[in-house]
Amino acid sequence: MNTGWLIGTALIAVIAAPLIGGWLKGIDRRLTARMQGRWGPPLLQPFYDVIKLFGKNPMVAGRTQTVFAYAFLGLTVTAVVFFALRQDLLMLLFILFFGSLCLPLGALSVKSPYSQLGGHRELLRFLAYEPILLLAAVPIALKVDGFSITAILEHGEPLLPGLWLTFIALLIALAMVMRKSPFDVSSSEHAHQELVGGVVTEYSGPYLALIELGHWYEMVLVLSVLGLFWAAGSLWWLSIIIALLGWLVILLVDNISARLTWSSMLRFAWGAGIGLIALNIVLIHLGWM
Amino acid sequence: MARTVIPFGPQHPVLPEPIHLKLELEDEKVIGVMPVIGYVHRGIEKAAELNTFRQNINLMDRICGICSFIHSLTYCQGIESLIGVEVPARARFLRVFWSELSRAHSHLLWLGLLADAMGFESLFMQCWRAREMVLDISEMTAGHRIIQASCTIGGVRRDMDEEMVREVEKRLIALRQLVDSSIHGVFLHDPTIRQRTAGKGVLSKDQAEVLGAVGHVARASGVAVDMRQTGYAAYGELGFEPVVETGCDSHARVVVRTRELYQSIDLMRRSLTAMPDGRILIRVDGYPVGETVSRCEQPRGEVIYYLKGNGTNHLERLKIRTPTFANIPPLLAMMPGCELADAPVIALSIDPCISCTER
Amino acid sequence: MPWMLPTILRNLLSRPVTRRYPFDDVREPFAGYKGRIDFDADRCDLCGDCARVCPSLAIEVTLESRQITYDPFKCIYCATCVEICLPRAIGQDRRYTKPALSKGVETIEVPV
Amino acid sequence: MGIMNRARIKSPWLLHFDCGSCNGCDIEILAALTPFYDVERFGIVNMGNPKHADVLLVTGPANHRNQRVLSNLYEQMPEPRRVIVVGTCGCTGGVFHNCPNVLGGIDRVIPVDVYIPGCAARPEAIIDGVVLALESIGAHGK
Repeated sequence: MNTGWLIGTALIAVIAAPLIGGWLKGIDRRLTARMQGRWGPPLLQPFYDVIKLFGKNPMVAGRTQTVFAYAFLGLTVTAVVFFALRQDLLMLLFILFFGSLCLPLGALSVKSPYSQLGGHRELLRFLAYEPILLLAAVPIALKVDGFSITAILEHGEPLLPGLWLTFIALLIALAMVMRKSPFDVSSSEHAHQELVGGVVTEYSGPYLALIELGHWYEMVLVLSVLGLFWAAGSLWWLSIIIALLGWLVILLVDNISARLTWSSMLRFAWGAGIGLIALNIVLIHLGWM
Repeated sequence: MARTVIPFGPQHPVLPEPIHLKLELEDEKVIGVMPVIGYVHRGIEKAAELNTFRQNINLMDRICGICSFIHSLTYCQGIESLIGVEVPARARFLRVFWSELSRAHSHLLWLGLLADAMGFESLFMQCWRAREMVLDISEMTAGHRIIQASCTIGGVRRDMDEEMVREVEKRLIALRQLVDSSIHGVFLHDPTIRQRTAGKGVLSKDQAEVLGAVGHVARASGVAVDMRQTGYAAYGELGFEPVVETGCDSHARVVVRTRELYQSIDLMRRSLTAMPDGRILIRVDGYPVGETVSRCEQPRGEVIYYLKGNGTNHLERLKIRTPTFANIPPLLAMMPGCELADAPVIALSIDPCISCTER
Repeated sequence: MPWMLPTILRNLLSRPVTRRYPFDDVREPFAGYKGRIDFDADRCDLCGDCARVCPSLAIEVTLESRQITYDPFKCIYCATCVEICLPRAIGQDRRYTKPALSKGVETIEVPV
Repeated sequence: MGIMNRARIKSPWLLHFDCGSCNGCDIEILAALTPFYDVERFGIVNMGNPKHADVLLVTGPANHRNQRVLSNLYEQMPEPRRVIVVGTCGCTGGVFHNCPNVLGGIDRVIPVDVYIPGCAARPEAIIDGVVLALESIGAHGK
């Protein structure tokens, strides 16, 4: 692989990821509407929303806040580039973590009580899902002898049969990343909750659009990580199907559950998510998986 | 985190009505609540003295859009007792029908809003889908989707013919099936809903009696108080047993309301079958003299009207005590000690109707 | 958690119930719906009953100029005027009044 | 500005404020979001946050207390924005015309773009009103 080819993939990833993410978001909203017996918005609705937001007059509560919005987008894009360049999985997760951290920091930098509480809830959400994401790298690394994505791709056989417990744990984490019920404590796309918009309460217009773009990158990235579970071997297209299936399961669960409080969310994430991964690690060590 | 005060409302997506609650928080724990009211106050009681007592019927309909029929019913019953009129039997049964229709509408609305406050959008949509069937019946029989405005002094304003009764019957059966298949079971058994409501907002039986809770708040705490037991309109002839639960928490309130929903559908069907033929409206001459108290059961509890007439076209005084007003002290007793995330659910569990309360 | 699942799947597999309002599948208002108020100037005898009973003072009847002024933005469509009108000069359509960019009143001239 | 205008018309986010109405119009606004009317078909989402909203839906007559809240909300909304009044009492005061605490229509407090009459306004009328407001956005471009 030469440098030009690598830069090309990275560029394609940076351009394609928001397109795929926005489109997935559109399907998400359409499917959710259909599950509720409604007609639903057009598939391109998320793009209309973002374009419209870019055209609104910016209203800024604090200069720092805008910096954090840019940082969130920038770091998430960097993480996507890392994925496209097949870099270290652990490194990628840490960059993603730093990117996401910008949101509560931005929320905490203004004085609005809703924003403040949203920031706190967001931090609790990190506390719930970041350990799962980071720990999930461990059983993968045990399987493929290394943390790099290249190693996973060059591993001869698919990971899913040996790591399905980790896969389920990652699904839980993905529901939290996507802010779906029952884990939408800090903010939700419907904004019908006690915190109104949560962390994004004080963002408006173009800055909200930046954050939305960042979310699309984030979602594509986490779905790609799910896809890695079948990326090796000849049937590589199955990885896309598996990622989409995982995403569908999350949509279904979103529609059949109420929002949990943050304490039950934390208990569930740490109990079930980390428990599953730990069990997986133990089973790998025993050689049963 | 130190002590903070969260302004909850007046504009807030969970509570569409403007009430301002100052929630005093310690971390995420609510330690004090301070309601600030007055955002919906219009001065209806004063306006009722300026209007003629017949114009007031339409004003009473619009005290609250959700229990509008029962407001005008209570008002009309008060005026009828002041003038001394006996309402025809058919009108009394039709009054029961529309009362129960607005109760079914209100209960479905509330169940949906509660689901929405818990982030359960799909259940919210299901409840409102069922509610739309109730609204269709309302539009067909009374001519308007929510403000039926079909009650008047001396009877009701609209009659129903055979064909319409059959059509309504058919729609009620369909409504019952929809509630059965997709609403009742979820509210009763879904673990996430149980987790958000069970044990939250506890109001013991003693507290309910001492603080004077009414409606489903009292009945969920085991106090069997329901104005329909007094047998106004045609409730006496139809036979009525209040729904009582002893859970004392938000989940018990949900259960009371889902059971009352079935009861309402049942009462509607029975009132349509038992309805005698005859006139629906009699001519009322004369002006209200003297004073009276009129009491009815609203979806949210007992409403009390005090009317004082002086023999002219205008009332001398009209005083309204709405159920939410009686339920605010119990709410203030439930709130302290809860988590912020539970605050809207508990506040909604008494089904606050601010526009009734502030008038 | 699984209690909502059958409903969700049923909704997903069947056609949405949405009445796609401006396009098709629209449900017309029922026959007795309290919609627009129409005045029949030929029948009116200018008695002014409608203006007296109107709870929101949306109707004004001027005897001298033989005019009725009706404000659809004050009207609450309660149909009290329709019921009180002896010569049946006031009718109610089942279509509702359309939204507008500005408020205005309707003036009805009553012929001699 | 072709694509921007198109996006603006396709994605109006609502802010709903109950300015002292009887709840009738409020529940009709909510009913417009639910399966039978589903305004999300037009990209309309009910946002609880004035900073995210494009269209302010106001119900009910203004009174002495909530007029400050109303103008505060209006000021927090970024341009371009539209104000729609839902219901007779918000247009002129309607049945509350002689209530002592009522100021009258919403247009006494903030500029109003579209009036939707009806007591309570039907969801169909609310959809018509929003479409009318969007057409005015399309015509002016801001």
